[in-house]
Amino acid sequence: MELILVNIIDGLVTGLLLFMLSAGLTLIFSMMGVLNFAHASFYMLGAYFAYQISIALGFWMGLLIAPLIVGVLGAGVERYGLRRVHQYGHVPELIFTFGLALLIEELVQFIWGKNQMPYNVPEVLNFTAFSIAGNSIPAFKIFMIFISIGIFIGLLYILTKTRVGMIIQAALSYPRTVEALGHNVPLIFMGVFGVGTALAGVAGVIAGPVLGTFPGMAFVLGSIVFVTIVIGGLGSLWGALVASLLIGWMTTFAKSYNIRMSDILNGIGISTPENLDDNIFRDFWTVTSPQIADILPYILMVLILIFRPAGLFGKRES
Amino acid sequence: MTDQITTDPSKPAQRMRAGSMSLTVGPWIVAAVALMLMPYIFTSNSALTIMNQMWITVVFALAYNMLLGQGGMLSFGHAVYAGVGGFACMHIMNNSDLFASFPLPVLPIFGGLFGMGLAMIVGAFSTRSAGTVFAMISLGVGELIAACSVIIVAFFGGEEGVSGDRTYAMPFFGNEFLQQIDVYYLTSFWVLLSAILMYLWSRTPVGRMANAVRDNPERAEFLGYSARWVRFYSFVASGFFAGVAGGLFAINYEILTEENLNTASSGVILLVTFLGGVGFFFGPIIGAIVFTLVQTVLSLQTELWAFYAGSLFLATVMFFPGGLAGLMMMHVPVFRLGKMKMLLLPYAKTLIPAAIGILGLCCLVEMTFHYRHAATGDHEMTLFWTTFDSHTLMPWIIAAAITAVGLGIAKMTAPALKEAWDEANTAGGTS
Amino acid sequence: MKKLTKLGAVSALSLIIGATSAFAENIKIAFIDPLSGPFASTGTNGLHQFEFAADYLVNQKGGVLGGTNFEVIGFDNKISPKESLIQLQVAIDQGVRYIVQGNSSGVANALTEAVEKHNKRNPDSRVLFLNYAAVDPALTNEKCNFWHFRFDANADLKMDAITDSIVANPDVSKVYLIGQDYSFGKAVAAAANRFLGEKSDTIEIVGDELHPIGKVKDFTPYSRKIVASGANAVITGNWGADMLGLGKSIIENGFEGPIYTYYAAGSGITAAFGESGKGTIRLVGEGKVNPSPSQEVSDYYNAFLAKHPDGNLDQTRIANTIGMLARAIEEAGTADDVVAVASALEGMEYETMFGGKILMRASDHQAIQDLHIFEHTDEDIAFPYDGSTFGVKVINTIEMAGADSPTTCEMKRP
Amino acid sequence: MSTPALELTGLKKSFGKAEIIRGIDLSIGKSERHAIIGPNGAGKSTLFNLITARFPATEGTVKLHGEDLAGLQPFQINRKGLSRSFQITNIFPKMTVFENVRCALLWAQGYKYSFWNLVNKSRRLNEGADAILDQINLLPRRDLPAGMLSYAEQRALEIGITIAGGADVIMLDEPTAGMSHSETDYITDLILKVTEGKTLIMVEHDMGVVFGLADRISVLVYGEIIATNTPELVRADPKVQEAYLGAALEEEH
Repeated sequence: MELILVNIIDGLVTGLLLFMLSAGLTLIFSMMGVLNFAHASFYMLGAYFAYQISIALGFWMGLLIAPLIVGVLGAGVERYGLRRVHQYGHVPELIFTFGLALLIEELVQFIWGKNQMPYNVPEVLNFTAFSIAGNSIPAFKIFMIFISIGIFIGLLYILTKTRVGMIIQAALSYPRTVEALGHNVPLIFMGVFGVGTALAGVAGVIAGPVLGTFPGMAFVLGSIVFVTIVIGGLGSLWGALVASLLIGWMTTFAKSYNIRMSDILNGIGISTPENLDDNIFRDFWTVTSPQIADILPYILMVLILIFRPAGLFGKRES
Repeated sequence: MTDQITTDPSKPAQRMRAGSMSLTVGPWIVAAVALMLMPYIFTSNSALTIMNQMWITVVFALAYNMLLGQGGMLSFGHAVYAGVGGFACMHIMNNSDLFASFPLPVLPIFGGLFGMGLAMIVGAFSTRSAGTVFAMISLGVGELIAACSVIIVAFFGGEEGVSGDRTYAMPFFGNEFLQQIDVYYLTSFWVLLSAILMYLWSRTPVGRMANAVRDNPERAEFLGYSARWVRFYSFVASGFFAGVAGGLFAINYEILTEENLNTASSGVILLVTFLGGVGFFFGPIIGAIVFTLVQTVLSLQTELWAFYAGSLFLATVMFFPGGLAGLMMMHVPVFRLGKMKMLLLPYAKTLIPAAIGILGLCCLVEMTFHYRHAATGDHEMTLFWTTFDSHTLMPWIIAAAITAVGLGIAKMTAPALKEAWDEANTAGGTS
Repeated sequence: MKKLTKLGAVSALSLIIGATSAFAENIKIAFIDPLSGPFASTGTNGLHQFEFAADYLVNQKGGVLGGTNFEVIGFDNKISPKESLIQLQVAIDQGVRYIVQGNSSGVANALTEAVEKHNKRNPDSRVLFLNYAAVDPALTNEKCNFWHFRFDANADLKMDAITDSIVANPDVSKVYLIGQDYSFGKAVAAAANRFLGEKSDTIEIVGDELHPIGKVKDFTPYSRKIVASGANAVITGNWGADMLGLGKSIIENGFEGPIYTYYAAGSGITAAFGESGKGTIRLVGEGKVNPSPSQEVSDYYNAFLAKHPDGNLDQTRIANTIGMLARAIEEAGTADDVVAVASALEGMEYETMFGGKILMRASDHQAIQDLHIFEHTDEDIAFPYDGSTFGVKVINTIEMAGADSPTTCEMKRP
Repeated sequence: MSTPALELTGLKKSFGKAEIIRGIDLSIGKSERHAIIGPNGAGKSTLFNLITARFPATEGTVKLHGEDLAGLQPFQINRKGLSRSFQITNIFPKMTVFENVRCALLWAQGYKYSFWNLVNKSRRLNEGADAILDQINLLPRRDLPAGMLSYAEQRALEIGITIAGGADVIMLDEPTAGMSHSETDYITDLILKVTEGKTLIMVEHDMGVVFGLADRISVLVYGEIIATNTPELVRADPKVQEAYLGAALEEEH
C-alpha cells in the first residue's frame, strides 16, 4: 500500500516534468502548426546554462537566469529562423526544427564536451524530506513538484484571466482577425515561442541534477514530448497536463510491478506453449512490464491516433 | 497543423514539379554508363564500399521520396521497412538450402517483399489521413519496432544483430561475389533498376494520383479516387523499395543490426531526401551522394563533421527549400534563355570569396575546437596542408582576416549578382 | 588532436588519397571507435590512451624491428556497425594491418565477422582484430576466430571475480540484478545467476530485471523496488548515462550496500558520482593504479596526465595491447605477415607493469589476467579520474582470474 | 419521365442545434438543367455537400438514378456518375493544367489504381485530356502549373475537371462567383457547351446566368425549398418575389 503512494509521488514528479516541456510545445504547436523538434534541445540548453551559472553564482541564480537566456534564444530562433522558413510551408518548418535539434546537440558538445556534467542538487535541498515505509522522498523532488504546479497555475492564470492571454488564445485560432484588430501577431508568436522554450529551460534547470546533464539528454526526452501532446490533444493545456500525468504514472507503475506477458495471456485463457525455447514467439512470452515501460506511451499514442485522432482533449481533427 | 503536409500552393517559392518531366531515355543511359565507369576511376576497395553505401542510400532516399515528395506523407519511421526487409534477407541467407537455390542478385526482391508486407500491415491503418496523424503514427510504429529489435531476439538478433555470408548463394554465372567489385556491380544494377521502376511508377495512374492527393486530397476524392487507397498504394510501393534497399544493405555488409531500424536512421533519410530536394525526382539522388560523402569522407577529416552537416542542412532549409536539386533547377530557365554566360562572372565574384570566407570560418571553428579540446602541449595543428601553432596569435589573425575579407567581398558583390540574376531570368533583353 | 585536419580536401579527391597512401614506413594501427556522437567521450579517451601508449611504450624506446614506429589512426565509427565496416575497408586500403576496437559488442561482432570474411577472401591484405574492451563472451567462444584477440577479461570472467568478492563478503545475503535489456545486460544477469548458484547456498537473488537501454528517463521506480526488496548488494552491467542514472537514483533513494558494476568509472561518471558514490560503487577490472604498484606506472600515468590533464588512464589494458603487439611483432620479425604475428601472440605470457602477468590463451585468444575489485573513493587516490578528487582503489584481487574457465571455441588456424 | 437523375427525400442537416437544411424533397430529371438559388445563408452549399457526401446527412435520402447513396464515400458517389465543382476553386495547383485534366480522366477511363500502365503512353488518355482542354479553351495554357492561371481560367479548369470524368450528373457550385461580366458570359457559354445532354445542377447567384441556363429553378430559403418551377413561373411566384427576388429587384431599380 505504501509503495503505491510512493509510486504516485514518483509518477507525479515525472509527469509534471513532462508537463513543463509539453505545455510550451502544445502552445507553439497549436499556434504555428509546427512540431518543434528542437523543443527538448532547449530543455538541454536550460540544464547546461544553469550548470554553468551555478558554478559562478549558485543554483538559485541558475534557476532564475538560465530560463531567461533560453527564452531569448528561443525567441531569436523564431524571429530569424522559423519566420523565414514559415513562408515555405509546414514540412520545411518541421525539418528546420529537426536540423536545429541536431545542431544544438553538436554545439553543446563543442562547448561543453561530451561528458556528463557534474551538475548537482543544491546543498539546501539535498536531504530527505520524508520517508514512506523506508522509501525516502528527496526534498528536491518535492521542490520540483511545487515549481511545476506553480508554473501550471501561472500559465492557466495568464491564459484565461489576463488580456494578454485572451489575445494569445484568439491569435491561436484566428491570427488574421487578431492582426486586423491591430495586434502584432508576429510579436505574439515570437513571445509565445520564447515563453514556451523558457518553460523547457526551467524543466532543464530542475531536471538536470536529477536525470543527468549530458549531450544525449534532449534525445532521450525528444519524441516522448510529442507523444504527450498528441495524446493530450494538440493545443490543449489541460490535455497536456492529463497526458503528462498519465504517462508519468503509467511508466512508473509499469516499472514498479513485474507484470509478465505470460501472466496476462494466461489470464485471458491462452496457455503458455510447452517448449518455449523453440517457439518463435518466446521473446514475446517472456516480456515483462518494466522492459516495455518506456515504450508504452508510443503504443498508447498509436492506439489513440487510430481511434480518436484529435487526442483526449483535442477540439479539432488535425 | 492542417490535414495536408505540403506547402501552400499560393506561395510560388516552392514549386513541386515532380510530375512535369517527360520520360526520356538519355539520362538513364548516361547514368548506366557512369555506374559502369566509376570503378575505373575510383579503384580502391574503400571507394567501392563508399559508393555501394551511396547507391543503397539512393534507393532508400528515392523510396522515401515516393512518400514525402510525391505523396505528401511525412514519415518519421521509414527505416523500419528497409530494416525489416534487410533482416528478412539475412534470415534467408542463413537458411542455407533456400539460399543455395537462387543466385544472390535475386535476394533484394525478397527484401522488397518483406518491406512491402510490413508496409501493408501498417499502411492499413496509418494512411487513413496524411498530415500530423500519419507522421505521429509513423513515429510511434517506428519506435515500437525499433524497441522490438532488442526484445524480440529471435528475429532481430538483439544487439549484435543477424549476420550471414553472401557467398553461399547459388553462383551467378560462376561469380560468388567474393570481392567488393562484384558487389558493386550487383548494387549498381539494382540501383539503376529501382530508380527506373520508381520513376516509371510516378508516371502510372496511381503515381499521378499520388501527386493529386498530395496537393488536394478532397478534390481527388471527387474524381473517383479514394485518397486513402492512393496513399496506401504509395506507402506499400515505398515500403517495397525501402525493403530492396535493406536487401542491398544485407548483401553489402552481411550484417543487420538495431541501427538499421532506429529513429536516428529514419531521421537521416529524411535529412538526405530533403537536402537533395523533395520536389524533383532526382533530388534524393543528389542528397544521398552528398550526405554519404559528408558522413563517410568528411568524418575522416574532422571530428566536427556532424556540426558542418547540421549547418549545411539548416542553411539549405532556410535559403533553398527546394534542396540542392531545386537550386540546380533554378538555372534551367536561365540556361534555356541562353543567358548562363551572364551569370558566370557575377557568380565567380560572389561565390569564390564567399567560399573562401566560409572556409576561413571553418578554420576558426577548427582552431577553437583544437584550442579547447586538444591534448595539453599539443599546440600543433594542420589545416589545408599548413602546420602551425594554435596557441599563437598569428594564425587566428590570418583566419579571421580571410573570413572577414572573403565574406566582406561576397557581401559587396551580392547586389550585383542579384541584378545579374534578375537580368538573366528576363526573356529577351540585351544578349 | 594529431589527426590531420584537411578540410579542404575535396571529398572525391580523398577517395583517391585513401587508395594511394597504401605504402607506409610506420606500422599503422586503426582505432575504430566512436569519436563523435553520444559515446564520443569514451572513444576519444581510448584513442588518447592508444596514441600515448604507442608513443611512450614503443616509439620513444626506438620502435620495433629496429626502428619502425607505431602510428595509431583514429576512425570514427559513430558506434554504428555499418560505419565500422566502411571504416574498416578504408583502413585496410590505407595499408593498416591491425585493427583495435572496444566500444560495443555489437560493433565487435560485426568487425570480427567482417575481418574473418575479409581475410578469407583477400589473403594478400589480411588484418588482425585486437579487441581491447568488447566483453561479449561469444567473441571468444562460439564466434571465436584466429584473427581476433581479446585483451580485456570477458563478461563471464568479470562476473566470476565479482561473485567471488560477494561470496567473501559476509554482509551480503540478498543480491539484486538489474541491467539494460540487450545481449550484454542479459549475459551479465545469466552469469550472475550461474556463478552465485554455484558458489553459495546462502545468498539469495531477490530481483532480476532488465530495463530498456538508453530510454529510461527516471530510474526512481527501479530503485524503489531494489530498496523494497531488502537487497544488500546490487549487480549491474549498465554503462554510460544508464549507469549514472541508475547509480545515483539507487543511492538517492536510500540504498546503502555495495553496487557492483562493470563500467562506473571515467568518462565523467566518476566526477558525477562524487561524494554520493563513495564506498558504494564498486567495479571490476584489470590494472592497478591506486595505490600505484610501481614507479613505472606512476611515471607512465604522470606522463599521460602531462599530455591530457583532464584525461583518465582508465583502460590499462590498452598499454598491454600495445606492449604485447610490439613484442609479437619483434618475435615474428615482421609486421606484414599477420599470421606470424598472430601465432606469436597465441600463448604469449606478458609481464605487465601494472602487476602480474597476462596469458593470451591460445585455445580461444582470451587474455587471462589478474582482476581487481575497485571501490569509488577519494581516499588514497594518487590518480583520480575526470579531474575530480575521486578515483578507484583496489580492494580485492583475484589472480589470473578464470585461468581454468572453459571455452567452446574451436580455433581454426590457417 | 422515368427514374429521376437525382432525387432527394426529406433531407435534413443539423450542425449542433442549428438546423441548416430542414427537409428537402426535390426530383431532377435526366438531362435537366436545374438551378438552385436563394439568399446568402440559405444552405445552398450545404445542400451540395450533403448530396456529394462531403457532410453526412442527419436525415433523409439521396438517390442517384434511383440508387440510394447512403453510406457511400465521395469517391464512390463520383464513380456512380456524379461529379461536382466547388465554390472555392479546388484544383491541383502544383500540377500542370494538362495534368489536372488528365487526373480527372483516369478513373473514368478505367485505369483505377493501376501501376502497370504509363500515363504518357496512353493515346486515349492524352488525347482525351487535350480535347477537354480545347473545350474549355485552355489549350494554350496546357503546360503551366494550374496555380499560375488567372482566376477565371482556374474556374474554367475547375469546370473542365468536373466534366472530364464523363459523369452524367454535373453539379456546379457558383461557377461564376467573383467574375467580371465578360468572364461570366464566357463561363456561361462554356457551361452550356460542356453539359450538352447531361444533367446539370448548379448553385448560382447571378440571375442572368440562372435564367439563361436553367430549365427549372428551385428557390432555397432558410433550408427549405419554397418553389420549384420554370424560370418564368418562378419569377412570377409571389412567394419567391417576397423572399428573394423582391429585394433583389428593388435594388436593381
